Amino acid sequence: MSAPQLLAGPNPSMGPERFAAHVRRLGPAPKGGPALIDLLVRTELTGRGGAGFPVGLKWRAVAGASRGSAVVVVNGAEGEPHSKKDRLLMTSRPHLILDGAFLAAATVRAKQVVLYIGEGHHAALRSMTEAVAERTDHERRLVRIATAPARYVAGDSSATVHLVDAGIATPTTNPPPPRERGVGGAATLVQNVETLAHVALIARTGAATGTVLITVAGAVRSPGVFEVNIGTPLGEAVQLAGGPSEPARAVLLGGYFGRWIESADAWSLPIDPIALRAGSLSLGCGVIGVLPARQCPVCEVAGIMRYLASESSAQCGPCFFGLRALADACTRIAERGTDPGDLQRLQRWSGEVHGRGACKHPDGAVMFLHSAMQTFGDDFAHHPAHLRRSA
Amino acid sequence: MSNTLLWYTTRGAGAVSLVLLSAVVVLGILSVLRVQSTSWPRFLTAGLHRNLALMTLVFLALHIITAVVDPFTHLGWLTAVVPFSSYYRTFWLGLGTIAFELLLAIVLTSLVRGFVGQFAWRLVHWLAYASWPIAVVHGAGTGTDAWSAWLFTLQAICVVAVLAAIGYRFIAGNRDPLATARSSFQAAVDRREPK
Amino acid sequence: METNDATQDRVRARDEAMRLLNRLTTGAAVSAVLGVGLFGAVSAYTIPGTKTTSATASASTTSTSSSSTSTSTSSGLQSSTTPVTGSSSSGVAVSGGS
Amino acid sequence: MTRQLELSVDRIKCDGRGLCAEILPEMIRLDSWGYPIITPGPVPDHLMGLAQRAVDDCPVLAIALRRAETRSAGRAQGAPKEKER
Repeated sequence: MSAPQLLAGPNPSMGPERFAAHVRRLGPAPKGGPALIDLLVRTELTGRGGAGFPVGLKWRAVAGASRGSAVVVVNGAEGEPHSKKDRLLMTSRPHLILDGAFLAAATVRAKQVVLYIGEGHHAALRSMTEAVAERTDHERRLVRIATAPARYVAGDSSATVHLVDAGIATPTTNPPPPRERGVGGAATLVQNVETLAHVALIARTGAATGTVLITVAGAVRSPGVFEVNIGTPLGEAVQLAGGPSEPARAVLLGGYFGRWIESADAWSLPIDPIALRAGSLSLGCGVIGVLPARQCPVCEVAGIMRYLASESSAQCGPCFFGLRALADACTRIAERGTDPGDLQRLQRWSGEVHGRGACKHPDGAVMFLHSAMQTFGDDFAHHPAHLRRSA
Repeated sequence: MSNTLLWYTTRGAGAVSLVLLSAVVVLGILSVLRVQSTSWPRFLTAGLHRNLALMTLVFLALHIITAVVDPFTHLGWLTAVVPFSSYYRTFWLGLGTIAFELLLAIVLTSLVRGFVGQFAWRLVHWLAYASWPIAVVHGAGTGTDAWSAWLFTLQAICVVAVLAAIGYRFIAGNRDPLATARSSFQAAVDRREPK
Repeated sequence: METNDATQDRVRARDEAMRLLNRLTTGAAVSAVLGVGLFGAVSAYTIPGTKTTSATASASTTSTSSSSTSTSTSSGLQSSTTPVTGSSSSGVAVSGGS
Repeated sequence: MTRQLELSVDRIKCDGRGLCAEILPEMIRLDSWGYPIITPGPVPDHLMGLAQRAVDDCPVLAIALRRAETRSAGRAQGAPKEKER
């Protein structure tokens, strides 16, 4: 199959597809059930929120722990700064997401479906709310809408559960993971909106969609969201966005928890969640950021590290203090020039921070930094002082 | 003769219990304040706090048992359990019973902290700030010789030590280095419905 | 990474502090037992008490006071002639003063 | 079945009091900010008493002795841990 799948039909910029049009175009959604889990395992669908967890395995775990009281959380927090694809999907194909959500609810025998939507995403919120109103009484009764604070960690699966339960979108201690013990203590399936939209199509056709939504950002002529076939070379995806607007230095693949790749190596990489993982890369949340050659990578990395440090929920000491120390050291190098002591400290502190938070926020930030220091090793080693950070 | 011995033991054990209890309170506060040095690790404060707390219970038991079995006062075992049930110095003895029961609750919840949970344990532990002053007042009001110089001096030392520790804690504030950042982040992501 | 030596140093410090904890606890226990005796004794001596059973205490107080009485008596013997006049004269002086 | 126990820290509860590292330096050291770094793997028998003491003495109940988990199928194969963003 070939793109577009999720975005087939009317132009996404025309706003939400109404329920009648949705059913006319795709037909009614089939029934969920154990067979769907097998289908999801067979089609190797992976989560599109960032972690890329195999969807079929997660559904099987939740169904096994459900006892008819599971909860499905539809994660549309989209707290990743450059990502736009979840919002585009919510504002254009709300019923595809809802189909996926109700299929999940039927399959894991859930008593509730929570739509967890970033509170700043007004159009998405309106679109999803209106879409729910078009559904059957039974489905409407199942749904509850919760809004997520616009913070990076608010999209963490345990933070979604904590918000629904206690009204506070901070991550909680894991284990137990939400799929075992989530909302109200019940097994909880937290699934990204794009993932559920794929499920809605897979359940209808019995085959993998073979596509993925990406957000191309940075130094490209027309940044935006695109649906590409799995396996599309990264360079082709960037061409969909009009190509680089100026000579590119590197690509950040997978958002702020992603990896830096020199542009020369980047263009040929296949956009394929599973293949990338085998190369210890990750598509993450599907953000492809292009860094122009004129911009200083060290300054860019320092800025992102400061952002990630400020987004620590300050619950775990190593994350809060560690990320701040790392961001400060990066900023010192960016502003005052390379100091071998700072480089050593970056190495040591990275080691001390990794794996020592309740959620994966510190790990994501440290992996991002690690990849930056590998890709931009020379820049970090010979950074001049007083280079102004370009905005 | 043995009755006299009981009477003096009651008073001696009572005075010792007060000193121990005050030391326990001070150590507890020092523990919260994370006081340490190279030769005085933090677990030493905590360990001493716990050991002396258990020791306090032993001497309180001695204090109470010798008081109850003393035939002169005819206190009876009920007095040790039910506050203000004694005909003899009803009010002052009642305070002692209350202070003892609060302390018992604090120690017992500490011994099974894993079961009661950190939050409940902390709540109960705050009762120390009730138990200790009640015990001091009990001591001042009950001792026949409450205002004799030696007991007064002892009590004054205990009160000054504990008040100094409390003052230190008040000034030092929260020693959790994450406290401020954590609460401000939580406030930013708190979406509880106003009730 | 921490060197093995640093760990060994911390192990030694831990063992030392553990010993100190035990010594302090034992010391506190011994002091507390002695304290019961001491405070009991002090309380016995400082007040006569209202109890009948505090006879021993009263007796001992009496014996001390009786010994002091005997000394005062002995000293009084020497000046036994003067007190009558002395007291009367001082009595006049006092009454005169007031 | 051997009863192998591991030390685990609840990172949210932990507020860096540091008693555990003082009591069991053989297996716990503190990072640059005073939070414990645990040596992975089961606690050897001769350190079990001290490990239990470190657990009992934690002022915020943040450290625990847990049965060493038989790794779940997903993790053993290196599958990513669940995380949604």
